[in-house]
Amino acid sequence: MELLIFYPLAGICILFALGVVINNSPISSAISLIAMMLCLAGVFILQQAHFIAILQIIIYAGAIMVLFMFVIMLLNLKGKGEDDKWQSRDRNVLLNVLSGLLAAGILYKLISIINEAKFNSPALTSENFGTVREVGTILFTEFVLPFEVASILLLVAMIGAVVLAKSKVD
Amino acid sequence: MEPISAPPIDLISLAPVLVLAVFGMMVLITDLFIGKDKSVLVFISLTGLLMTTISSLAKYNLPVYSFNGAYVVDHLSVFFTFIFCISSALAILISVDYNKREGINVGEYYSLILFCTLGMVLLASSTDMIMIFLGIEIISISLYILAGIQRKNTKSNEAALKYFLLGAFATGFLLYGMTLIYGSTGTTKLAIIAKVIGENKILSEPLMLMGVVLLIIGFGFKVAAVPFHMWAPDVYQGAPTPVTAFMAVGPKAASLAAFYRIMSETMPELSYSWETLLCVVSVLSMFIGNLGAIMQSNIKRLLAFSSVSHVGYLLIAIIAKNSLSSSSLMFYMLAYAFMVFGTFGIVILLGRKGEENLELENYSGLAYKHPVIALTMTIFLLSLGGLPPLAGFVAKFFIFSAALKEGYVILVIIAVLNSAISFYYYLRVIVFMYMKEPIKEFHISLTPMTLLVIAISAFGTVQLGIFPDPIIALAQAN
Amino acid sequence: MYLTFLTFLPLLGAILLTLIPRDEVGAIKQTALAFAVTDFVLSVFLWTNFDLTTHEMQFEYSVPWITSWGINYHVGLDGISLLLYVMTTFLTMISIIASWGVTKYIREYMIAFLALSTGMLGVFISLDMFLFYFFWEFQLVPMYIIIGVWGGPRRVYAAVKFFLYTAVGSLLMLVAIIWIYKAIEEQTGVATTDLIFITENLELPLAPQKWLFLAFFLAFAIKVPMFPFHTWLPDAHVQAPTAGSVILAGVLLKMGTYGFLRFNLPLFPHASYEFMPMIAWLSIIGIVYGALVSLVQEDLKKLVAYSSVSHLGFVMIGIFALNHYGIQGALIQNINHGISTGALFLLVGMIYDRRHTREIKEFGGLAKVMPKYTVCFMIIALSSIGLPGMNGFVGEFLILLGVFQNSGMWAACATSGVIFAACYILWMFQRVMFQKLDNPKNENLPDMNTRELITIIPLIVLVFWIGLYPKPFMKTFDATVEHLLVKVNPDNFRPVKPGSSHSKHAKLIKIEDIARLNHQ
Amino acid sequence: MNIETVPLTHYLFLSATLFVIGVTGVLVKRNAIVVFMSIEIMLNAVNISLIAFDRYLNLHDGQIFSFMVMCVAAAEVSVGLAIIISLFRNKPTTNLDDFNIMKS
Amino acid sequence: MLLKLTALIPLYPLIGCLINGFFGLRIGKNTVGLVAAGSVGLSFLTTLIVFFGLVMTPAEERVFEQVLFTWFAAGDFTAEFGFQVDPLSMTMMLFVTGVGFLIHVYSIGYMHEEYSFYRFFTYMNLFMFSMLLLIMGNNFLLMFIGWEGVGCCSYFLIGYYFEKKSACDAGTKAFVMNRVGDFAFLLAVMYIFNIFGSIDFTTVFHAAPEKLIYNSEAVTTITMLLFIGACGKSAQIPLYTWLPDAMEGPTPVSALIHAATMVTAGVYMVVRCNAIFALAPITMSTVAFVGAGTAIFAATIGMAQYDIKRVLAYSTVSQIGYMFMAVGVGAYTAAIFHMVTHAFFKACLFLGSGSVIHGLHGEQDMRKMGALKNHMPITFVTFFISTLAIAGIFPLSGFFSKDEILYHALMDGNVILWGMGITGALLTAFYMFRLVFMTFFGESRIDPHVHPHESPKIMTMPLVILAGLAFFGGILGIPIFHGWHILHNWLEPVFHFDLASALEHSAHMLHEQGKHAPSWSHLLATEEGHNIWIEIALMLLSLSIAVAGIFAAYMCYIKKPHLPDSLTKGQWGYDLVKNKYEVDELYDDYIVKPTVEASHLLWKECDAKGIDGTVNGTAKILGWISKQAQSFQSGFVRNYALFMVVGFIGLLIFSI
Repeated sequence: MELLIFYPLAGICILFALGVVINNSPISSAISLIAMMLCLAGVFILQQAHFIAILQIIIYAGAIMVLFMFVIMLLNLKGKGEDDKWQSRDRNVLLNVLSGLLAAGILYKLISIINEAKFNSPALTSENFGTVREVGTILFTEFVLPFEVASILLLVAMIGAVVLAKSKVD
Repeated sequence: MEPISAPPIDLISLAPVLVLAVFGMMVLITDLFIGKDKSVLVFISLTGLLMTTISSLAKYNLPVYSFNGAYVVDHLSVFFTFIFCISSALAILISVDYNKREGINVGEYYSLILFCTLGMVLLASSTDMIMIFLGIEIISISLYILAGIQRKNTKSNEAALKYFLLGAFATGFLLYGMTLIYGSTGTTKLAIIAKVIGENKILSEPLMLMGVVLLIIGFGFKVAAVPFHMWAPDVYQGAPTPVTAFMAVGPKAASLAAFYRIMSETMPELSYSWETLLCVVSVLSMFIGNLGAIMQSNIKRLLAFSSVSHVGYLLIAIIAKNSLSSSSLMFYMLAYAFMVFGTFGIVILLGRKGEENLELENYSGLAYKHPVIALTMTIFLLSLGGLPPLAGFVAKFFIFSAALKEGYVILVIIAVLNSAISFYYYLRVIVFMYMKEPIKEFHISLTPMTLLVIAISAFGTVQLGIFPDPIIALAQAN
Repeated sequence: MYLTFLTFLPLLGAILLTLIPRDEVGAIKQTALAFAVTDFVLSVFLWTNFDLTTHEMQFEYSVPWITSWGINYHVGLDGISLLLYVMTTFLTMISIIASWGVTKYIREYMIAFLALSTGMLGVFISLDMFLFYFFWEFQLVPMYIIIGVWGGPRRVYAAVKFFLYTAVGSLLMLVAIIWIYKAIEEQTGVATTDLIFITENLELPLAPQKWLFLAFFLAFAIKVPMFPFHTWLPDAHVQAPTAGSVILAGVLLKMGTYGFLRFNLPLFPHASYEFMPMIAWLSIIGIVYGALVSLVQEDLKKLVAYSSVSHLGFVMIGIFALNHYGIQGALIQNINHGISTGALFLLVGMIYDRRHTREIKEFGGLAKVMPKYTVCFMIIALSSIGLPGMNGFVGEFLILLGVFQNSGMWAACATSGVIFAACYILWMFQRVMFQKLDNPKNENLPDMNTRELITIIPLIVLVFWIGLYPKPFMKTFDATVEHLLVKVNPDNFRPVKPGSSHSKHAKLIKIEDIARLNHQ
Repeated sequence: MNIETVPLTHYLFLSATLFVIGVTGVLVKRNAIVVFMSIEIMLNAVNISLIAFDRYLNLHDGQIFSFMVMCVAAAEVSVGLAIIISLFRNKPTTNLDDFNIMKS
Repeated sequence: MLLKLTALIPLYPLIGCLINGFFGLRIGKNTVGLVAAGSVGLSFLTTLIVFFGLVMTPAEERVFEQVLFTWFAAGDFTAEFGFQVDPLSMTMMLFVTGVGFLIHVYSIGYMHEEYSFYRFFTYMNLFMFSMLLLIMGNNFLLMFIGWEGVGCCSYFLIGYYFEKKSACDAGTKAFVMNRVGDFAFLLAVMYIFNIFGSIDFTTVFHAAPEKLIYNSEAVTTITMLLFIGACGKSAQIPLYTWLPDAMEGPTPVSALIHAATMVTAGVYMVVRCNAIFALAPITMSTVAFVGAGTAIFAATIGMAQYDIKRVLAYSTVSQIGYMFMAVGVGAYTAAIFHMVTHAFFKACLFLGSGSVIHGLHGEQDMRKMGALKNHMPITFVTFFISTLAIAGIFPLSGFFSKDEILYHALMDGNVILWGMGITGALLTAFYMFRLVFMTFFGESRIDPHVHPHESPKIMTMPLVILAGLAFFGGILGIPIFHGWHILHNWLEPVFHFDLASALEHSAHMLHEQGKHAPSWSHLLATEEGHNIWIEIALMLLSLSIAVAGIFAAYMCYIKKPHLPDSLTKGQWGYDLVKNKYEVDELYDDYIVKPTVEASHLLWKECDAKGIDGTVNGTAKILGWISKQAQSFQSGFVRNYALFMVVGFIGLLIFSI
């Protein structure tokens, strides 16, 4: 069951992720990203992380991506291609290829390390694993401090957004 | 459904954070009711920092662990809180006149500094990776905003964007590293990680090591160590000068404190894996930092590279991982705070609206028009270079003794050779001040707050150089 | 306490000077001079009250400084430092008189000079390695400023070079100091940088001794400067103002040789012995090389600067003869070089003031228009080449005598320096003072004035005093050298060859034994 | 329940792949917003690992962690986009290659 | 009692020097002259008093030491400032102060026209002081003060006319060449201290037989070094070239320093060290051969010179060669004897030539002289007497002293030496008479504008006295009757050396070192008796040689004035001799120029480019790296990110 769902989902995920990178238009990238995030929510559900899966949809695919789309629209960036202002096309391609190679190297390294890691024993999960209740309990007991601190973080971000984006300059 | 029982919350341990949060919000709220004159906010912020310092001393019998071992008040955190408060206070003082001059007339500025300080305090006191991550993020986000707070200024914008993008990028690495460490130890609490490593119960060593490498990248970025330092010169240059000074001291100190906790305190047994890497990073930081500074003509960029090289020295303390390393780290950071604020204070002093006079040529002949300022600048620069009898020297001596105690002779030799290189560009500034004729008039507005900062810094620099004993005793009082 | 007072008196003067308005040139000069003279006069009392019979530190004063690290403010004088100390105050005084003509930023100049004086004095009295390093680096800054602000056309280059060269060397010394600090803690359980304690207690195997020796060596060799670390010197000397050169030659270079005596020999006796040949050869190269290069210099100051390399080569080889003659000779030669070369720089400065050039080919026949100057120059020049009866000879002879005990070959090579010295000094003298006065610009040069005579005559008196009756000077370090030699005597380290002994004394006894046998 | 489960490593592979795709995106894209999106991919990738480890270890710390990551992501996005907007006001472009006033 | 006055002897000239030096310009020329000559005169008188004091003490105790103070000391090394008066130094002191006084007096006249009259006398007095220190010092180092002091004064005096480049060059040359010798001398002193633990003459010479092995490496090295020192000072091959050049100085200087006193210091020193030299047979023969060689060599050059003073200079070099030859064969008395007589006649010759030059208003070229005997009779007579003396004509002083040397050379069993000596004698007679003939006889070739005149009395008086001494000086050492040799008897205690016991000690020491002592018995063979007939035969022979020389000169320069030209024309040998064997050029090409060039090379290449280049190069490389590092700092975010990733990979590589 998990197997059946996981691999296609993972494949789609990767495809959409690549879509973000490959697409020329920011809007298409954003849409790919939303799709990828939704797929990820699926992956989370597969891992019994229901709470996170919900958050993934609400916060990421919902709030965050809406913000992205909003800004893209606001700035009217649709379809603006990636013109090579900086360097010659060849050089740019060269750099991109180099970047690709580096990324491939990292990927290779990561995969080989994960392979080496030998997590063989099957996952043992309790009945209530990943339920909102379980996670919530821990969040408000053991991790209450991070939770509170996160509020400050969001406050700071809020101030920042206001300070930076407010149109009137005094 | 049984109710969730509220966990015990150690408010006294948390007092500095709370004080900062309260004052930060107070600044925000007060800002709504006052006009263009923001001096009240300065006053409130400084009071807040003072209160923070006092509240940080509330705990005796250190260390005290709270929040299931996620938060600790120990010697390191108290001392670092002290450093943060000083640096933030100096940053606020230094900003007053600058902000007026450059038209950064937003009250949020001060509350952001306070929140950033809060993040630093958290970071220095956290013993849980989640908390560390949050601390770092609070600091980073505040700094992104502060860097870009001069909205009309393209340079400031650009600095903010660069800092932000690269910072987020680095956050990704940091996070991945933490994840891997979590995966291979099964916990985010540093104490337990240390225990797991000590008992050799790591689930997967390769992943763990990979995690450590990624952590080094993340922290390396935050402290601007080579090769993750590329943002520093640009951001230092673009950000408003007080923010630059602030950025160079407090957040760096906080990150180093956390880094020290993770590396030296938590995984000394794994040092075979990270020691070499840190050595490489440290050596590279020293070299690239110093060599990079040689060619700079912009004083802020020069100081940026210089701060990169100083990170190289500071990393030595982490590599040494012995009884002296934490105290040397503390002492160095305190000394560094004075030196940096002093230098930037003078940089601010020399500027005028829209004409910041950041090029070295603008310093030509300063010594003849304003000998005292030139002399103070000389003191700061030489102290940065590590010349006795100034704070920088004692700090270096401290770090080198820590490293030599563990037998890192080559590293120390590289460090001292780098000090010699660093003298070159510090001397260059002095050359301009003393040995060139003035190219134009100086319009120095001797604003009281900035002068106060310079005076405090000069006093600190000299005091820590000539009579460092009390502070050393304090730092070593383990 | 007295010593501390004397050391910081110039700094006090410097601080006072900041209170005098910039325009009061006369008051500034007089105040500076007053402080310098007072310091000198008071420092003479150190000499007269010095106990010649002991090697112990005198006028000692010690207070805790950085207690957490066991660092004390510990100062004192012994025979090795006494004369250098007095010479420093003396030359500071002379330099300030010689700087009377400085017009540019005179207040800052005097401040720098007085601060420099404190730094130099501090180096000679520090008995704590941390304190020593403290002063060692401290004096760099005023000197750097003096060269860089009041120097010649390439002053910035020279100043930076001077600073960096010295910094590179001394930073490695810092590493060594910390290393020793660590080692002494491991060995004795006492964390301290107190030099006396360390000298008495530090026991190191040969290998670390060698490394530490090299670290200190680099710092001091650059300062001395020994070949091949000397290239900062010509630049610094040429660009520095006259008084700066005097101090540079007279005192700053001595800090290097002093360092060898204070640190390298007593702390690393075995390494000193092992490195003796290396240093001897470097010194010999320095002696010959310095002299040869002096020979072809076209700039008077550069010539004197290179001659310093040669002279200091003598001092170095003397120290590393590791015997009475060599070390005592080196000590007195330290003083001699300070006097002679200091005076030479003063003299060169005088014609530079008149003609604003130091090119040898610009001169010629000055003896005709400046007879007093010529006589003074001649005396100093001859003292510089070590004419017997003048100061240079006493030192050079003792040094060479000391070297001869180790190797006749070294002595022969080093002695060849005296020939070259004669060549470059006399040739220069001939081209500047003698021959036809063919440059019309030189025709109306005024002879030395009273102020200039005042600066030179004390030095000339010293030249003859040390040359003919050096006892008061040499007595001061007798006991100290004696004590030092107990530790660094080469016989401690020489492998004992069965059946034969190279020691001179052994040989003498043997001959006496033969004589006694013959009589029986 | 005897469900055949996907081994942990496969989740980690997925995570690693996405992470690297994110990194690549940062390296090759020139639009600030898209670069930022790539960073979001990296964060998401991390979340996969966290949750996978969580299930494997039978702990919830990772979920809390990923919760915090989301918070942070949200905060970053708001600040980041604000920065981009404020920048856009001064210079109407989001092409990163247009921003190099400051360089050595 | 009288001996206590010793310390005053060098003091007078020093005081004179100081007075003239400080106040010379103010007190007027007459006073300057008075002070200068007077101080030397006082010295001379004091020396006489001390001399009587010494004569009155028994012969065995004629060593008087007066230590003033310890000059300097280090460890067990002590250098005293003390004087030693014994017959040898007494002899030197007497003639140095005596002749010195006369020359001072002469100089008052000769230098009267000079502006810096006082300067001249300051130097002269300083020279007297140094010379006396040299002679009277009781240890090697004090001797060395004088030794260098005289060199230094000689430098001043040669360069007295400092506006003449040639004079300056000559002065520098003299100083430097002397320094070469001094270098060796210093090394010798150190070696001596190394062996004896003392540099005191008495101690060293007393201990020499006990501490030095006969003919050992040590003793040979020491003596060789000492001899090189002597060569420098006494202008022997190869360090002689400075002396002819030194004639650039005023003529009285040449007389005093470069003929009578300073240049003989080398001989004096070797004689002083006879106790060491006696143990070094190799050195002894070297000394003898170098001396003999120099004697002939310089004489040949002297034959072809036209500068009147240069001829005398080469003659001096040659005569000192004789003295060394004497020393080399162990005839110390003969050497000293010749030194004394030489001082008389050569001083007289130089002063005479000075008188000639004075009379001719500075003309020194003999080709522009001639027939002066009528113009300046006193000068001529004195000059002629001295020439006869130097040529070795009976019964003038030179005859006795030179003969004694030749006799000893032959008796030493070395016919070659003797042959060289006798050849030298022939040449001496020839070139000296060539000088006399060209100057005083024949036709006048004087520039018609010049009116030669006799010198004033103050100049001629010393000439007369010196000529008298040159004439009668021979009685100091009449050889034929045993016991008549006053000088020999007087100096005997100084030269007493017990070779037998020294050899015995050496054998012991060798034995101690596990070596076998060679057989030295032949050295101890009893000397043959003083064979009076051989001596008389030799005298006759040398007399006839001298006459032959004179005759040849007469033939060439009076009888057939064109003969020399026709003989020498086109002869490469003559050109070579005329050009002084091109030794100066050799030195210039092979020593001076290469040194200067090498120095240039060292400075420009090694120092500026090599060492400083390395330093600056390091800085440059760092700068270059810095620049390269800057190029990464492109300002593009993407590049920075790329760099981070590269860094990541780098770290990964490192962590593996």
